[in-house]
Amino acid sequence: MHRFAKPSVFLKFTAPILPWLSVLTAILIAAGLYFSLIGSPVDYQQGHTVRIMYIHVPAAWMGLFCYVGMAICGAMSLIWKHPLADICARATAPVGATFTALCLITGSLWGEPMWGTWWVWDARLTSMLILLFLYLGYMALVNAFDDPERGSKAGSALALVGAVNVPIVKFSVDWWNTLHQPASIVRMDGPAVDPSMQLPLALMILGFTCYYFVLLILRVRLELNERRIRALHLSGMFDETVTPAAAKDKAYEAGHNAEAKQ
Amino acid sequence: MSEFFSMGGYGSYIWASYGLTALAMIVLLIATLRGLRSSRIERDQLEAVLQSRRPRRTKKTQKAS
Amino acid sequence: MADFSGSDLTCLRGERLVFGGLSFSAKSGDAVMLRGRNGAGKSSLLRLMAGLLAPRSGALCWNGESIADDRAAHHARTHYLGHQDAIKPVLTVRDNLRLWGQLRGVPDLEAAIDRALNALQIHHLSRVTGRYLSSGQKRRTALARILIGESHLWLLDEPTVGLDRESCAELAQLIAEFRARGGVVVYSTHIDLDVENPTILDLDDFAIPMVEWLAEQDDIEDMAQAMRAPSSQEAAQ
Amino acid sequence: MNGFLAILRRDLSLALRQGADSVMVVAFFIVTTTLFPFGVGPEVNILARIASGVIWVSALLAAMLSLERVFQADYEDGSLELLTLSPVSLELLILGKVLAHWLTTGLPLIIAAPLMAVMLNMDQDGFAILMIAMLLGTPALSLIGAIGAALILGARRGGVLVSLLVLPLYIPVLIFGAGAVEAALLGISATAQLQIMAAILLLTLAAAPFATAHAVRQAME
Repeated sequence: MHRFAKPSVFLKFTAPILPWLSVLTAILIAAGLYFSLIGSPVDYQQGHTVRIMYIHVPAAWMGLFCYVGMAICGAMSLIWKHPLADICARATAPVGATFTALCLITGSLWGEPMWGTWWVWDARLTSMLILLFLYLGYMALVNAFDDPERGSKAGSALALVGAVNVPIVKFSVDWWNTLHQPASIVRMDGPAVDPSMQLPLALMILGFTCYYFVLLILRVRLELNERRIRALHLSGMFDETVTPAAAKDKAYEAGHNAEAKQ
Repeated sequence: MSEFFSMGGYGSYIWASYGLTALAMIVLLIATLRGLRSSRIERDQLEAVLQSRRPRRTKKTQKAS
Repeated sequence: MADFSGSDLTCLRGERLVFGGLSFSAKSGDAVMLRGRNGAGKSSLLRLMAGLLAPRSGALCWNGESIADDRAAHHARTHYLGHQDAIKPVLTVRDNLRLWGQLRGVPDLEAAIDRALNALQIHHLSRVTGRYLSSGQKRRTALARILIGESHLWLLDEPTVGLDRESCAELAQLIAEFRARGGVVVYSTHIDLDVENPTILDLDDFAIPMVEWLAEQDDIEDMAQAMRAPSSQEAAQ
Repeated sequence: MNGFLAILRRDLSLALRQGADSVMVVAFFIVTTTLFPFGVGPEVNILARIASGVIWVSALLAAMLSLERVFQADYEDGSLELLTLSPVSLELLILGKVLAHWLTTGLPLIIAAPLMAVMLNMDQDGFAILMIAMLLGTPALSLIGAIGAALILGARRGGVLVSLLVLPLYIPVLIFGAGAVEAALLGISATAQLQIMAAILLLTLAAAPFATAHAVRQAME
């Protein structure tokens, strides 16, 4: 019956968490911003541009984290066939895609002043680009069906297949990159992480993760609402011509009591 | 202060990174919240109709248990 | 003596409730005729019975064993005829039928195909490719498929579509023979197919208005919450 | 096993009767490859340098182009329903269908590849490895592609969608396939790349039929 479970069950579990989580997100990101923009030292090699790292690395983390989350949802949907798993995967994809895109953009913005090029076919950036393609494929698939539920299920299967592939893709891209690495371009390893950088980095990663959970709760609620709306529309209760209550009662009784008529 | 914004000459890159990230995160949040609000309004209307149409029979709840 | 039964079946397609609380039972030699308006779930029920769909709740059993437990066995004893004829335009009638026979591992397949073609009086078409068949001939070819290989259950979704009156009589005859051999037939049809003494299953009887269904779900949930709340209080005390 | 052979034979005879499909895939492959000299100029050195990559990318696109066909026709005429309902396990039938797909698209590509390699002035040393790599790579492409082809059953704009789903998953095959040829051209042993390709093939062989069968069953609901 869970398919028709009113959003109130999910609401009941998440409602007490949500405000705390929102506040926590705000605090973490605010503190992260302070330390990353003001409270952290300038890197002796990269100067101020190192500050981009405090966005770039957490965004990369979120891109991967969301994909793993989607894959776990896909597995749960496969094993327990619980629609909430499909909904979670569906709600995660846009967030993950956004962060992956942000990772790529900030990577470019970091690369240009440092190495004089907007894009390097660096193993990490290339992997992230492929991850973005995977996200786009997932979102295109999920929205390509007339029946949203069918889309969600297909998407969960794809997320799982993609997750099996991600390590292989990562491995192959690393291999490809070491083979083709042009010597002139500095690898995008970033500076060795100094302890003074760890704090803002950790704060931002935690902040982004909390932000994701806030958004996940909201988006799942949205999705549940929309399902409920579809179900209510399908219920035919706006059809004025078939309202006689007696007829409905009769059909209902028959449905519950009658065995196959002989 | 202007030194803070110029970030040693790299201000445009740094502020673009932070700005874009902030923009994307806020847009995502607002889009979700707006969708949530409009869907909630629509759902509440529909639920109200459902409640009004709901047959008043105690027998049904017994059966449901 | 085979026994095919379903109990308390509920079918959902997407968010739509098709039918609920449906039970039926059929024994060897029985025919069940599905009736109901469009969208009442005749096709859905047949697909449930075939195992293409899973019921939201309830169980389908063959001789008391759930069909979900041993799908291969259920598929082996079932012939399903859907809306589509599954006929490849570039293959001959015989080649089209051969695949389905081979998948069932039918012994002496060519003779079995000959028998099936003769039974439907399309033996003269056996070398004709699918693209030259009329829709009625295609339907007959599809019907020939269900005669190939041993089976105990026929699930026929609108088998008469595209058939003329004589063919319908032949189909009725085939169904009668199959029942005489101890088979179970479940079929849906819009026209009167001359089947002797079928059990009629009117799906309109099992259509729960969704308004009620949704309200009932709320009740179940409210009650579950009401039951949960005091018990947790007791636990706290 | 009988079921596997039956579906293989049926799909092959369908492909033979419809004929044009295999020819089309090879023609697409040749035309795409021919476009590259127009794009980068006819200079022999440059063409020889990019030949392995060009051949692999074109083969990838050609293989992908025919993917939609694997299940679409059977889905539309109801055959897929009956395959799902047959007593033979669906995974085995899918393997048969994929093998048929590979025999009608992958194999012709492998035969056409040396021809294009000659036209792009690729060094003779790479030919054998190119064909071995394609022999290992193209079945993996068909297997992975089948998952995509099954997922999009019933979707709008299925053809474009399948490319978007499948291409990112093709990247490892592309990297190691082209890498193997490049190694051979440099006179280095390509064993490592070929071994990895064999591993990828085995992995997809083990996993893809199950994923595809799952997707097909979903599409039947």
